Amino acid sequence: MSETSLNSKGVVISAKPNTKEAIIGILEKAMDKEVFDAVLIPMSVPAGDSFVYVLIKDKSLLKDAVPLSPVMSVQGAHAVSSVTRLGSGNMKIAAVMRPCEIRATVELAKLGQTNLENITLISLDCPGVLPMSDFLSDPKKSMSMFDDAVQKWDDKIMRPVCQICDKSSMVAGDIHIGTLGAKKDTFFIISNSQKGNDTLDKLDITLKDSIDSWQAKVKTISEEKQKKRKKNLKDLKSDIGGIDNLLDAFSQCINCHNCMSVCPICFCRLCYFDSDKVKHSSEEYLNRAESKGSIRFLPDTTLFQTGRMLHMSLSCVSCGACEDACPMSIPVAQIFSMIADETQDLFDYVSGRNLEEPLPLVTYKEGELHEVEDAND
Amino acid sequence: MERKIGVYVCECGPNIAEKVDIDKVLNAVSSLEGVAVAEKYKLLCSVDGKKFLEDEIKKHGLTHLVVSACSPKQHEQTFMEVCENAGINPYLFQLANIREQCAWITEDKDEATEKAIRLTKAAIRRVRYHSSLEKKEIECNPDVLVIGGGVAGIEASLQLASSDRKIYLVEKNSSLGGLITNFEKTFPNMKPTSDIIKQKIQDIAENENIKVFTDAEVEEVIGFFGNFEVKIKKKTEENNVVEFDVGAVVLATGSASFDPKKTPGYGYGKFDDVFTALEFEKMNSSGKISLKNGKAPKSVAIIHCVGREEKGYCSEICCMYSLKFACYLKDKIPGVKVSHFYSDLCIPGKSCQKFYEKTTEKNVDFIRATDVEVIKQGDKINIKYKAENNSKNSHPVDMVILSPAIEPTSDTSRLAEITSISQSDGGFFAEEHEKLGPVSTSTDGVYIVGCAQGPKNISETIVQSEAAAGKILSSLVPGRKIEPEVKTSQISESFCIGCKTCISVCPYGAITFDETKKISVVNEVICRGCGSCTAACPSGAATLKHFTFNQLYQEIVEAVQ
Amino acid sequence: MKKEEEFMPKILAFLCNWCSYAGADLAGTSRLKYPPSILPIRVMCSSRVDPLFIIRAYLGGMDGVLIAGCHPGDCHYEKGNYYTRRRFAMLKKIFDELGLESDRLLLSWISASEGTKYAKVATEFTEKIKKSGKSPLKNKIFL
Amino acid sequence: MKWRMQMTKALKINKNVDQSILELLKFLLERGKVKGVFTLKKISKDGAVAYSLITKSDELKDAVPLFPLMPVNAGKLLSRFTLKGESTKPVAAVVKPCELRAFVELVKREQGSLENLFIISSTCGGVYPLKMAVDKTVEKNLSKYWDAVKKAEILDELRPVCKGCEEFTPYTADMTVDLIAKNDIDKQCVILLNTKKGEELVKGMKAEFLEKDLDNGKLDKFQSKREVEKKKLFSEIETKTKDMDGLIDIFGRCIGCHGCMRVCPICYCKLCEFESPNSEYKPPTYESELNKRGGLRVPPGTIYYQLGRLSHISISCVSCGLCEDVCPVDIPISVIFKKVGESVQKVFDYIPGKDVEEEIPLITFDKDELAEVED
Repeated sequence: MSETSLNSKGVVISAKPNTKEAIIGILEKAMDKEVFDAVLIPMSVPAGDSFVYVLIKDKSLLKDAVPLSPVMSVQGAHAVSSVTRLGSGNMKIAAVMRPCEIRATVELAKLGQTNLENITLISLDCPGVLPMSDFLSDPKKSMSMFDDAVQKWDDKIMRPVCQICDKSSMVAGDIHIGTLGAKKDTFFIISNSQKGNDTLDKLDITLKDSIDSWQAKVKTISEEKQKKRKKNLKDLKSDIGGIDNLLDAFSQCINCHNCMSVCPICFCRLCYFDSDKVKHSSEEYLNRAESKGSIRFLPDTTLFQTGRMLHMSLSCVSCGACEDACPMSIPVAQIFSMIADETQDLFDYVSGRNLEEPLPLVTYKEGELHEVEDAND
Repeated sequence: MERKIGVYVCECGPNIAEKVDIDKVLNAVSSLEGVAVAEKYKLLCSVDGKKFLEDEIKKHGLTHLVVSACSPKQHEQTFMEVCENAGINPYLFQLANIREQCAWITEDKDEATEKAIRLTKAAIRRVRYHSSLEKKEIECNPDVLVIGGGVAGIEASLQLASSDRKIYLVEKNSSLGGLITNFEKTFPNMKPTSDIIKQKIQDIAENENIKVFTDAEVEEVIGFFGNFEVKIKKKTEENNVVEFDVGAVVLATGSASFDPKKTPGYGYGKFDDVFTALEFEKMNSSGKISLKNGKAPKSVAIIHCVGREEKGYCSEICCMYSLKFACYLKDKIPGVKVSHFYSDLCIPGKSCQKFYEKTTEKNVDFIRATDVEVIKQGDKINIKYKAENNSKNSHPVDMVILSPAIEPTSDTSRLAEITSISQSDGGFFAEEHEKLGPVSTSTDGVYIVGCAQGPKNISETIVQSEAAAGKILSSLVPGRKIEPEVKTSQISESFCIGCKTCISVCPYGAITFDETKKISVVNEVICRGCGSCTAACPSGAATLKHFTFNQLYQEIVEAVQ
Repeated sequence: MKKEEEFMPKILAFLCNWCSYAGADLAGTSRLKYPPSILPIRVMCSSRVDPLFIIRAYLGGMDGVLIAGCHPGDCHYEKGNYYTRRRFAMLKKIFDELGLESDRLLLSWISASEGTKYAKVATEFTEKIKKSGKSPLKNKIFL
Repeated sequence: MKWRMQMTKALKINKNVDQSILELLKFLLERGKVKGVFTLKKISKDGAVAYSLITKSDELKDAVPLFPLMPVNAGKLLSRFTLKGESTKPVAAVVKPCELRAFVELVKREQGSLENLFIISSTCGGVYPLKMAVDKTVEKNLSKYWDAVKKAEILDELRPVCKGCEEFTPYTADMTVDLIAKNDIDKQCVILLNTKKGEELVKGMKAEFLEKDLDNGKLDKFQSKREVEKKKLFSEIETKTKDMDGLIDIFGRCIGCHGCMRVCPICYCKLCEFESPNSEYKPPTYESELNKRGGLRVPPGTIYYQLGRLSHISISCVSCGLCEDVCPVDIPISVIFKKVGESVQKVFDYIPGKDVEEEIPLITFDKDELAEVED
C-alpha cells in the first residue's frame, strides 16, 4: 500500500563499506556541496545508553550519527518542530527520520507546527524500534540484537505497535532510502518530490534505476503486517471493548500525561486536560462521589484518554512514543492505533501521507457520511 | 510591520573616537537583520546632534533607534526626547554604553572596539523586542493624612486644611488633645493649658475640611508622594475599615513615658504615694493633691531623670515640668516642703532660666544626688542618696513624684513599617537629616512632627507642625501632575496560578489578590518597576515592562555569542 | 597579534541601575582601567535577575556571571537585594551539589560611589576566571 | 529528635492495622463525622490501586489505606480537591508523611486548604516502586513489607528515595498510626491523636483510649539505618554529580517528556516555564548555538530544564520519589533532587511541610544572613 507518488524511479547505491556509512558519506558530500547547512539525525548520547536527535553543522560530527537508531527517544517530528516552528530560518536542513516520524512531521506542517520550507525529509525503511525499557535494561546487548534483527528484517523483538506497522516503508518525505529488496551491499535512493529530485541533482545522483524489487518487497511486507494488524487490533478491541473493559484497561493510569507530552501530534502549549477546565470545586467532587458511593481521584481518566483520541486520532501515526513513555505500561499506542485506523478510514485519510491532503475536519464533501445520519432525513 | 532600525555611534568628541574604531563598529552592525542605517556623528547630545538624529529618523522612516554613546544615566532621557520629537515611541530606543563602561576603562583600542561591537550588537538585538509604552499622568492628591490628634497633629491639620485640601485626622484615643489635656498649666509661663488646646480642638470640629476619626488606627499606607492609598480601622464600629487616598502623610503620634517599674529602686508600684509625673498631673488637674490617706503631703520629693540611663538620652523637658510641679505644690499646699533630686538640670532656651529662678525663690530645695533609692520606713518614705560630697544621706518625705524619660509610643515601629520609614536609636521616627531635614523622612511625602520624632516641648512641637505644613503646601499643590512609573510589572491573567509569591516579595504592596479570579493583580500606579516579582514568579506570569524576559534574554544571547 | 593567544574571559555582569551601574559609570569617569571582559546588562534592581538567566548564561558558555547590586539596606527598592541574596545562595548551593563551577558566579554589592570597588571586582573576578580557564560548556552538544 | 512527640492521647484497636484503620474510617463515615474518606482503594478486578474519594461506608471494603504504593502524590490530589476553595464538607484523608508535607507546601502557596480536612498519617515504611504495580508483584510482597516494618528494616525493593528517607514521621497529621518497629501490628493498632481535632473526631468510638508516645529509641535506630541507606544512594550518583559531563551522562537520555514535572507535587504552575515560549529557541538562536558548538541536541534544553526545575522546587522538594518512578528512561532524578534539595533546604534551615505557618525561604529574608555568599 506504500505509494511512491512522484516517480517510480530510483537509483541503486553501493553500500560500501556498509549501508550506514554509505548514507553518512552521501550526507557529508551534501554538506561539502552546501546542499545542506545542517543535518538532523539521531546520535548516541555520551553515556551510550540512548540515541537523541542532533542538529549537526560541523560535518565531522556526522561520523557518530546513527540513521537507524534502535530506540525512539524523541519522536523526530518533535525535533523538526523545535527547529522550525518559529520560522524556517536560513539553514538548509536534511532531516533523516523514520517514516512514522516524517508522517507526523507532515501532519504538524498542516497544523502550522513545522515549517518545511528549508527542510528536506529523508526516510528509511524501518524495521521498528525496541521498547525503551528493554533497550535500557542492557543497551550494549540490545544494540547488537537490533543489528541482527535489521539484517534478518525480523520484528519479534520490536515494540508491539511496530510489529503491526504496515507503513514502515511509506514514503511521505522528499527522499527515501530503501534497503528492502536491494541486492547485496546496495540500497535504493528514491525521490518522492521535486525538492527530492533537485537535491539529488545537486549531488549528481541520477534516478536511472528501476525500484520494482523494492516496491515488490515492501508490498509483501506491508500486506503481511496489515493482516497481523487487523487481527491484533481486533483481539485488542474485544479485550478492551465495552466501558468496563475500557476502565480496566486504563485503571493503572496515574494521570502523568506522559503519553500526551511525547505524542508528536499533541502540540498544544497547554493541554485541555491540564487546564482549568478540568479543575473543579470540592463540592462538585463530593457530589460526584456521593452519586456513586466512591470515585477514583483524580476522576476523568477515561475522559482524558477518549478526549485525546478525539483530538489527535485522525493524525495519529502509530509511532508508539506514548506506549514507550507510559510508566504503567498501558498499551496506549495499540489502543490509539486501533482507534486511528477506524477514524482515518472514515474519511479515507492516511495521516502524513501527503502534505496536500487537508485534515479531515477542516474540509467536507457534499454527499458523504449519510450512514451516520438518521435514515428518515 | 517591518522593522527599520537606525544605529548611530557617537564619537563624543575624542572621548570615544580615540579609543574605539568606530568605522569597524559600523561595519560590524550595518548588515544585521533590520538595520536600515548605521552612521557616526561627532557629538549626538549636542543641539546639532539631536537635530541630526531627528532628521535621520524622519528621512529613513526609522521604527527603532539604537545609539552607541555614553551611559544611559547621562543621556537616555535626551535621546528618548529626540525619539518623541521625531514621532517614534521613546521606548523603541536603546542606548549602548560604549563610553563609561568601554572606551574609558579599556587600555587597548582593539579590545575596546571589540567590546563596543558586542554592546552595540546586544543593543540592536534587544531593541528588536522593545514595544511602545505610553506615559501615564495622574493629578497629585492634595489631601493629607495626619496620624495623631495631639497638639502636633491638631496644629498640622489646622495649618493644612483648606477648601481644596481635605485633611484626615486619625486619633487612636476616643478624643482629641493628647497628653496635654491632662495638664492644668504649661511651663514656663504657667498659663492654663486650656488657653492653648481648647480653642484649637474647637477649630478642628468646626472646620469642614478636616475629617476626624477617633478610636481609629491606620492599617495600611501604600503608594508614593502625591498618591498614597490609606486604609484605617475604627476600633468601635462594625464594618470598620475606611479607605481613602491622600498625597502626603504627617506622623504626629506623640510620645509615651518610661515605666518606672523597670527601675525598682524608686519604689514605684511597691509603695503608696510614689507617683509618676502623669499621675501627678492628673491628680493636680482633679483639684486635690493628697496622699493615700487623704491628707495633703507635708513634704514632697521630685526625682528627675528616671530611666535616663536606661534610655541613654536626656528627655529635655522633664526638668522643666518638674519645676512646674513644684509651683503647683507651693501654690496649693501652704508650707509644703519640695525637694528636687537631680543629677543634671536641663534648663534650655531664653525663658526657662527665669522660670527656674522664680521657682527657687519659692524656697524649693535642689539636691544634686546620685544612687537615689526610695525605701519605706514606718509610715514615711525615705529617700536614700549620695550627695555631691559623696556622703550617704537620707531624706524622709510623704510623697514622691518620679519624672520618667520620654519614649516612643508603642505603635511607633508598626507605623514606621507601614509608612516604610526608619527609626532612630531611641526608637523614635528617624528624620531625613538631623539638621537639614528635621521633619521629612526617608519616604518622600511622609513627615514627622512633635514628640514622635523625639522629646520636645509644646512650642518646639508647634514649630515642627508648621514646618511640615509649609513643606506640604509648597510641594503638594492642587492640580500638580505626577508621572507614575511607566516600566511597571504586569501579571498575565491566564498564566497566574495565584500562589501570591509576587505579593510577598513586592516592597510596595503594589500587588493585590483578586479573590474571585484567584490571581494577582498589579496596581500600576503604585508599582515602581523593580522586577522582583518577575524574577520570583515561577510560572512566568509576571513580566516587567521594558525589562521583559525576551528583551533581557536577547541582550544576553548576543553577549554570550 | 599577541592578544589572540591570551584568554580573555567573557563575563556577564547584571548591574542594578541605581548603585552598581552608577558605580561602573564612576569607574569610567574616573578613567580607572579594568579588563574588557565585563559585559554589562543593566537591570533596575538586582532582584530582577531571575536565577534562570544565570543558568542560561552559564550553559550558554559564559566564562563568568557577576550579579551586582546596592549594599544590603541601601536598595533603591528597599529590600530587593535581600531576595537576590537568597536566590543566589540557593543557586550556588545547587551548583555545588552538582559539581558545577559555582566559582564562576559572583554576587557583589557595589554602591554608586564605589567606582574603585567596581574596577577592583571586575579585575579580580576576571583574573580568577582566567585561572579557572575557558568555560567547558562552549562546545557541549548534549545540553 | 525531630519526631519526638510528648505523651499524647491515643487510641488502641485490638485488630490488625488494616482492619483497625478501616474500622476507624467506617466509624467516621457512619457517624457522619466526615462526609468523605480519601484513601487508596482497589479499583479494578486485576487489583489496580488508586486514590479514591469514598462517601459510602460499604465502599470501604476495597479500601487499602496503608497499601505500600504511591500511584500519585496525594498532596497534589488534596490540592486539586481544595484548589477552588476549602472542602465544603469534612473529609478524612489517609496519606503518607511526604504526601502531607507536599500538601502543606502547596497550602503555603495558596494551592489548597487544610480546612475541613482530617489528616490521618503514619510512621512510614516507604512504598514499592510503580514498576511493581505494573508487574503486579506488590500483593505478593505485602507480607514481606509488613515484616520489614515490624522489624524496622529497609527492604531493597523499596522506591530508592524511600530507602534513604529520614522524614518517615508526619509533622502535622491529626492522627498518626504507629507502625515502624511495632511487632504487634497484626493484633493491635495504636493511633496517636496529635490534635484536638483528632481527639474530637474519634470521640464515641468503641476502643481503648490511653496516653501514648512513639518509641523514640527505636525510631532513632531506624533513622540511622535510613541515613546509611541515604549515604549509599548519594554515593551511587557521586561520580555523576562532580561536573557537567557527569550531568550530561545522567540526563543525556532524558526524552523531555517532563513527566517528572507533571507528577511533582510541588510543580503547580498552570504552564511550566520550560514549556512556555521563553524556553523555545528561535531560528537565530539555533544558528548562533550551532556556530558555537558545531551541533546541538534537539529539542535542546535538557540540562537547562533540570537545573531550572531545581531552582524552582528544590527548596520545597519532599523527596516523594514519584518523578523517578514515572521517568520512562529510568533517570535517578529523585535521588539527585533529594541530594540538592536537602542541602538547599539546609542553607535556610528549612524542612518543607513541617509547619504551615513557616514562610517559604525565598519570599522572606533576614537582614543579616548569608554573608558567606557575598563577594
